[in-house]
Amino acid sequence: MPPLAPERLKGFYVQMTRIRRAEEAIVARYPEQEIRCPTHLSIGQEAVAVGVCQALSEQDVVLSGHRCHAHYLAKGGSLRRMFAELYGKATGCCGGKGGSMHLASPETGMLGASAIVAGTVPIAVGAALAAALRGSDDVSVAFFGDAGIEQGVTHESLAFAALRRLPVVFVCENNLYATLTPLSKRQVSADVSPRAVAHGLPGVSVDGNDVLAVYEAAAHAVARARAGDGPTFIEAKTYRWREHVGPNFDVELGYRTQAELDAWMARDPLLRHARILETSGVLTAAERLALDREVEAEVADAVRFAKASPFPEPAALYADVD
Amino acid sequence: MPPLAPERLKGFYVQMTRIRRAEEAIVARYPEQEIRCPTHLSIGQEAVAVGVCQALSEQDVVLSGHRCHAHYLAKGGSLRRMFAELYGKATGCCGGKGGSMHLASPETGMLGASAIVAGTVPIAVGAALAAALRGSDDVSVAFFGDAGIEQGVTHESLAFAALRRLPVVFVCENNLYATLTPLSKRQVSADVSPRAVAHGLPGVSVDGNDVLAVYEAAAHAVARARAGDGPTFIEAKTYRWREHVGPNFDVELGYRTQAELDAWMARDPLLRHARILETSGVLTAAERLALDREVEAEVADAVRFAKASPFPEPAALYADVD
Amino acid sequence: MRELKYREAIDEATRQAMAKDERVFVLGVGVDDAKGIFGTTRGATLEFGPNRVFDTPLSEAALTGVAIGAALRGLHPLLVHARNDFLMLTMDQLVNNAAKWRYMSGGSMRVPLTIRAIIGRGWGQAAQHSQSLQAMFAHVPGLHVVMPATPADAKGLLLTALTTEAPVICLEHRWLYEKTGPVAEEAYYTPLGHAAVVRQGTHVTVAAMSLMVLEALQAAESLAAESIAVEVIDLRTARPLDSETVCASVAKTGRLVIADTGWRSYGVSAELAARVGRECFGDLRAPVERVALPDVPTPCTSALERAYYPGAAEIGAAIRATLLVRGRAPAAPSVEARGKEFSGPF
Amino acid sequence: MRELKYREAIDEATRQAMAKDERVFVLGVGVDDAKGIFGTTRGATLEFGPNRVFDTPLSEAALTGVAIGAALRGLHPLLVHARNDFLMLTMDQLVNNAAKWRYMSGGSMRVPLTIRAIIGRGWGQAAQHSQSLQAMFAHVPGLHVVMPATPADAKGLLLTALTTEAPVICLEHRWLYEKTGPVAEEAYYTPLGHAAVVRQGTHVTVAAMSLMVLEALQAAESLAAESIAVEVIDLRTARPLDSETVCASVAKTGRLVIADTGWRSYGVSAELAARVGRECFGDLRAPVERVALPDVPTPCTSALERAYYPGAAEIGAAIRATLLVRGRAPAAPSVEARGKEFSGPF
Ligand SMILES: Cc1ncc(C[n+]2csc(CCOP(=O)(O)OP(=O)(O)O)c2C)c(N)n1
Ligand SMILES: Cc1ncc(C[n+]2csc(CCOP(=O)(O)OP(=O)(O)O)c2C)c(N)n1
Ligand SMILES: [Mg+2]
Ligand SMILES: [Mg+2]
Repeated sequence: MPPLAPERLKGFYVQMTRIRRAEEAIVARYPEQEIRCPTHLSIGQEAVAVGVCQALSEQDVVLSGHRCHAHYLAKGGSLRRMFAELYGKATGCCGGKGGSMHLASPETGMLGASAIVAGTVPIAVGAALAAALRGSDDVSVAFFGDAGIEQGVTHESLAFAALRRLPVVFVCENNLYATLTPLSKRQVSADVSPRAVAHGLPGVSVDGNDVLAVYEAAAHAVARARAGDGPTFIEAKTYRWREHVGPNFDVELGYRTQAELDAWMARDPLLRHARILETSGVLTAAERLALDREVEAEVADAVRFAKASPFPEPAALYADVD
Repeated sequence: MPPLAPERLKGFYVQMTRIRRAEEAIVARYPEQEIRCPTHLSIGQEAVAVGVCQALSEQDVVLSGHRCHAHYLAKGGSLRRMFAELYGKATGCCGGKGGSMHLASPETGMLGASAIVAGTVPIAVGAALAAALRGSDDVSVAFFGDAGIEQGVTHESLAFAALRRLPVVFVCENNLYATLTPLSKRQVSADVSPRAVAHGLPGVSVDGNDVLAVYEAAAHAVARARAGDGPTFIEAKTYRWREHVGPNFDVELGYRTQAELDAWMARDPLLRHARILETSGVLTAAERLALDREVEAEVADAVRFAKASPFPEPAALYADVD
Repeated sequence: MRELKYREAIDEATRQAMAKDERVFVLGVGVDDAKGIFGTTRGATLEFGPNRVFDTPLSEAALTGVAIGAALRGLHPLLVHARNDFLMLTMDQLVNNAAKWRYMSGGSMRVPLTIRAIIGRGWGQAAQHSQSLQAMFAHVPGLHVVMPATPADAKGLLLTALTTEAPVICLEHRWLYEKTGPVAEEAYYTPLGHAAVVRQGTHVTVAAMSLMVLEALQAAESLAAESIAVEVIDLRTARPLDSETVCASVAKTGRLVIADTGWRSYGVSAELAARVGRECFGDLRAPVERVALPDVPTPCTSALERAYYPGAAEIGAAIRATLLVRGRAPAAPSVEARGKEFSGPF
Repeated sequence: MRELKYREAIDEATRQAMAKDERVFVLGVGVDDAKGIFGTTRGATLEFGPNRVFDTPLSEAALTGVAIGAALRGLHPLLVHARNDFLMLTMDQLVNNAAKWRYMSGGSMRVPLTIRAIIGRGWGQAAQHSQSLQAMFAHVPGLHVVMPATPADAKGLLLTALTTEAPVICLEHRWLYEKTGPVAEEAYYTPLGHAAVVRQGTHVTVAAMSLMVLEALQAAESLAAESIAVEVIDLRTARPLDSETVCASVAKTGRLVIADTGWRSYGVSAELAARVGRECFGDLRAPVERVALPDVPTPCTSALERAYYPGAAEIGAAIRATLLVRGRAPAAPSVEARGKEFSGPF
C-alpha cells in the first residue's frame, strides 16, 4: 500500500474527532431531555468507522445497526441533520421519524440502520448484488457488532456473498460485549473471524483502535471487491467506553472492571493517531488544537441548528408509509 | 471400536431392508391415490438412518425433516402406524393429522419432523439441553439434508450446542441436491462439514452408503455426547434415487444424468452390506432371502392394517389444538 | 379475448415487466429449474437468462434482506417462494425492514420489492404447507398484500406490483393455477386496493378473496335457481382493503357474507366485518356472516381436509342465514369433487 | 392486600413457578445480567442460579426451537425477550412448530412453552422497538396470547402460562412495569380466556387490552362527572378472546368502544368488533368504535409520538360518538403528561 498523503492522515484525525465531539455533545445535552431517543454511543470505537469509510468512494454504500452515529458521520452524513434527527426535528436526516438508531444519508451512501441486531447484514449484501447485476463497481459495507455473528441471517449472508463473490465488506466491531454480556458467555472463541471465513471468504482480525490498521485492511478488502474478487470479513477489536445505551459510564454494574476500561481508554484511537501524526511531523500539537476547535465549532453549530429547527407537522405522521 | 456381533450386523441389514421395502410399497401403492400426501422417499439413503440409530439407545431421541420415513423406522417406529398415517387413518402414528412429513413416535424416541427445511435442528438441540439440565445422559440427533446448512437457524443451533457442549449429534445427509438444484449452485464447497465445525465442534464426512462407516462415526459421536464432551457434526454423503417428492424416477428432468444415478445405484447400501455379510460368513444368500421375505410380510401386513383402519372421526379436526 | 391459465398469466406478466424495465429480476429457491415454480418462472428463465433469473440457497431470511438491499439500490427484485408458509422465516426482514424503511428514512428511500408466494391446499400437504397467512402481512403498515383470483388479475396485479415503489406481497392460491380466463395480450396495470363487483345481485353481498371468489360465484349460481340474487365482490387486495366497494354494495343489499381462504379469527373476515359493521351500521339488515377456515391447523388426512375447507356449500348456507331463508344447503359440488382436479403429489 | 409493582409481580410469579415446578427454567438475552429484564428475572437469577436462569446468544430463532425441544422433553422453558419486535425472528418456530406440534402429532406430544415479550413505547424507540404485535400471534391456532394490564394479572396469568401444557405468549407493556396494585402473596392461577369487568356501567362498554385498560378507566372516570356510566372490560387475553363477556355487557349497554395497543387494521379491535357485530346484532344501538394505533409505523420524534398514541381522550371521544353526545373531549391528562413517568433512555 502506498504511504498516505499528510492531508489524508489529517483527515482521519478530523473524522474521528468529529464523531467523538458529536457524541460528547450528546453526553452533555442528554440530561436536558430534549434528545428524546435511545442513543448508543461509539466513543472509543471511532477508528473503525473512519478507517473503513476512508477506504470507500462516495458511490460506495454502508449499512449499520443500533450504534450507527459513527458510520453515518464517517460516510459523510451531515452533522446538522444528524443532530436535528436526534432532536426529533423536521430538518433531521430522517425528518425526525427515524431517530438515533435509524440514521440515513442516502445522498452520501449511508443507506440506513436497523435496530434489530444483524438486520442490515443481508441488506448490504443486496446492495452488492445490485452493483454486480448492474455491472457497476460500487462496493458495500455491512457494519455490525460482535453479537451480529450470533444471528443466523449473518451466516446466510456471508454464505450467499461468498457463493456469488459479491463486492461487500463485512465489518464486525468486536467490542467484547453485547449489552452487559461478555463475548465468552455467548461465543466459543474470542475471535469472530474464523467462524465467518468458514463460509469461503477471506477474513482478518485487526486492532480496531488503530485507524491506519483498519484503513489498510479495509482498503485491501475494497480493492478485492472492486476487482470482482468477492467479499471480505474484517473483525476490528475495539471497546465501548460508555454504557450500552445512554450517555453514562457503567462500571458500577459489575459486568466489567474499571481496570479493563482504563486499559482501553489508554488505547484511545484518537490520541494514538494524533501521536503518530505528531511524531511524524504531519500535525503539530498546535495545529491539532486548531482542528479540534474547528470541529467543536461545527458541532456547536449543528446543535444550534437542531434546536432552532421546527418539529415535523402533524401530517408527517401519515406521510411516506407505503 | 470392538467388532460388532453377527446379530447386530444382521440387524443393520434388516433395518435397511425394512425401510427399502416400506418405501417400495409406497411406490407400488401411490398410483392408487389412497396415500394422499406428498412423500419424500429415502430409497438409496437407508444406511444413514440405520447407521446412526443403531448407535442410539431407546431413550435417545431423534428429529427429522420432510424426508423422515427412514428416521422414524430406524428409531423403532411402528410400520403399521406409519402406513396407517400415510393412508390418513385414525390408527396412524399421528392419528392421520401429520402425514408423511410429520411422522412421530415419541414412545420410541422419534420426536417428529418439520417440513420447513432445518426447522427441527434447534429442537434437537433443545432436547439435548433438557438432558443436560436434568442430568440425564440421553443424546439427541438432528437429521437434515444438505440444504439444512443454508438456513441460519442451523448455524445458530450449531453455535449454541458447541457453546454449551450439549449432547447432540448433527447428521447432515448430503445427497448432492435440494429439489432440482445441485449443491454447487448453492454452496461454496462440496463438503458441508467444514462450515459446521467452524462453530467449535468436531465434524466428519463419511460415506453415507456404508452403514458400518456411518455407525462407527455415530457411535463415536454418541459416546462423546454421553460423556459430556459435547456435540459432533456428521456429514454422510449419499444419494437419492427417486424424484425429490413422489414415487418416480426423474432423470428426464435433466438436472442429473442417468450415468450419475447408475453409479450411485451400483453403490446400493443394502447390497453392499449384504455382500460384506456374505463374504464374512455372517449371512448366507439363502438366509438373506428369508429375512427379506419376513420384512416383506411385515410390510404387507402394515399396508393391510392401514387399509383396513378407519379414517378419523370428524371431531378429530378440532381436537388437540391447544 | 385470448384465454390463459392463471399460471401462464403470471409467467407473461413477469416477462413483460422484465422486458419493459431492466431493473426487474427474479430470485428464489428453484426459480430457474426445469419446473420453474409450476411453470411461472420458466418463461422468464428462458427469455432473460441467469443474470435476470436465478436460484438461491435455502436462506429465505437473508434473501429477503438481499432483495431489500437491491431495491434500495434501484433494482426491483421479484422474490418467489413456493409456499407462503416459508415467509415466516422472513418476518423480521419483511416487518421490521421492508415495511418500515421508507418511513424510518423520512421518505428519502423506498423499497420496490415484489414477493410472490403460493398458498397450498389439499393432497395432505398438512399444517406447514397450506397456510393462508394474508392477515399477518396485511396487519403491517408499509406492506401491500394482493390476492388475485383470476388469470386477468394475476397478470394485472403482478404488473402493478412490479411498478410499485413499495413492498408488495402477491399470494397466489395453488388451486387457481390451472384455471383459465381471458387475459389481454399487452401489459396492463390493475390498481391495488380496488375490489371488483364480479356478479351483480340485489339480495345479499358476498365479498370473497382469492379461491373463495370462485366458490362464491358457484354458490351464487346455485341460489339463482331459487331467485336469490347474490352480488359477488372479488376483494383482490387485503391491504389496502377496499371496504368502500363492499359498503356500496351492502347499502343496496343490506346483507353481507365474507369468504376468506385464511383462518377465521383475526383474519380478513374480521377486518372487513368490523369496517362494514361500523360504516354500514344503518344499512345492515342481518349480521355479517364469516366463512373462513376453522381455528385449527391443517390436518393431513383427506378425511379431515374435507371438513376443514369451506366452499360453495358453506357460503350458500351463510347466505341463507343472512336471508333467514330456511332449507337445505344448495347442491354445490363438494370440495372433494373439486379436489380431483388438483390430485397428485402436489 | 399487599401492593406490588407489575414488574415485581412478574418476578414473584417466576420465582413461585420455579419453586413449585423444577421443570421451569428461564432463558433469553440478558435474563441473568445485572439489569435482569427491568428487574423481572433478577430474583429468579439470585434464587435459582445459572442452571435454572441463563443468558443466551443473540440467536432468537434457534433459541425458540431449543425451547420447543426442551418442552418436548418434559421441561417448561420461560423464554424472555426485551421486545416483542424480536419475535419476528422466531415466527417460523412459533407458527410452524410450537403452534402445530401437538396437532401434527395427533395429540401425542405437547409444547409447554411460555414466552414473555415486552411492548415498548415512547422516548423515541421508533418503528422497530415499539410494536404491539398481538394480533399476528393471536391469528395462529395453537398459540395463546395473554396481555395482563394489572400487577395481579401479571402474576396470575404468568403462573397459569407456566402450568399450561401449550405455548403461551405473554405480552407485557413497558408502561405498566412501574404501576402498583394489590397482589396476593401465594401462587394463584388466573384462567386464560376470561375477560374481567373492571368497572361497572350502564351506558356504554369499553373493552380494552393491556395499557389501554388504564386509559379506559381514566376516560370512564372523567365521563362519570357528566353522569355517563361506562362499563370497562379488561380483555386480558387476545387468544382465546373472551367475546362472551363483552357481549353480555353490550346486551346491557348497547354500545361498544374497543381500545387496543396495536394497529387498527387486522388488530384485536377488528376481531372483537366482528364478533360483537354478529353476536350482539340486535343489541347494538350504535356502531362499534375502534380506538387503536393508526396504520403507520411508529415515528421516533416525540412531536409525532404524541399524535400516534391514542389514550383516554380518544377513548372518551369514541364513547361520546357511540352516545351521540356532542361536546368537547373530556379533560383527561394528555399522553405527554403521562409519558413523563417513563422518560429516560429506555
Ligand atoms: C435481534 C435482537 N435481539 C436483541 C436486541 C437487543 N439488543 C440491542 S443491542 C444489543 C447488543 C448488541 O451487541 P453487539 O452486536 O455486540 O453490538 P454493540 O452494542 O456491542 O455495539 C442487544 C442485545 C436487538 N436489538 N435485536
Ligand atoms: C425453508 C424451506 N424452504 C423451501 C422448502 C421447499 N423444499 C422442500 S425440501 C427442499 C429441498 C431440501 O433439500 P435438502 O435439505 O438437501 O434435503 P433433501 O430433499 O435432499 O433430502 C426444498 C427446497 C422448504 N420445505 N422449506
Ligand atoms: Mg458488542
Ligand atoms: Mg439434499
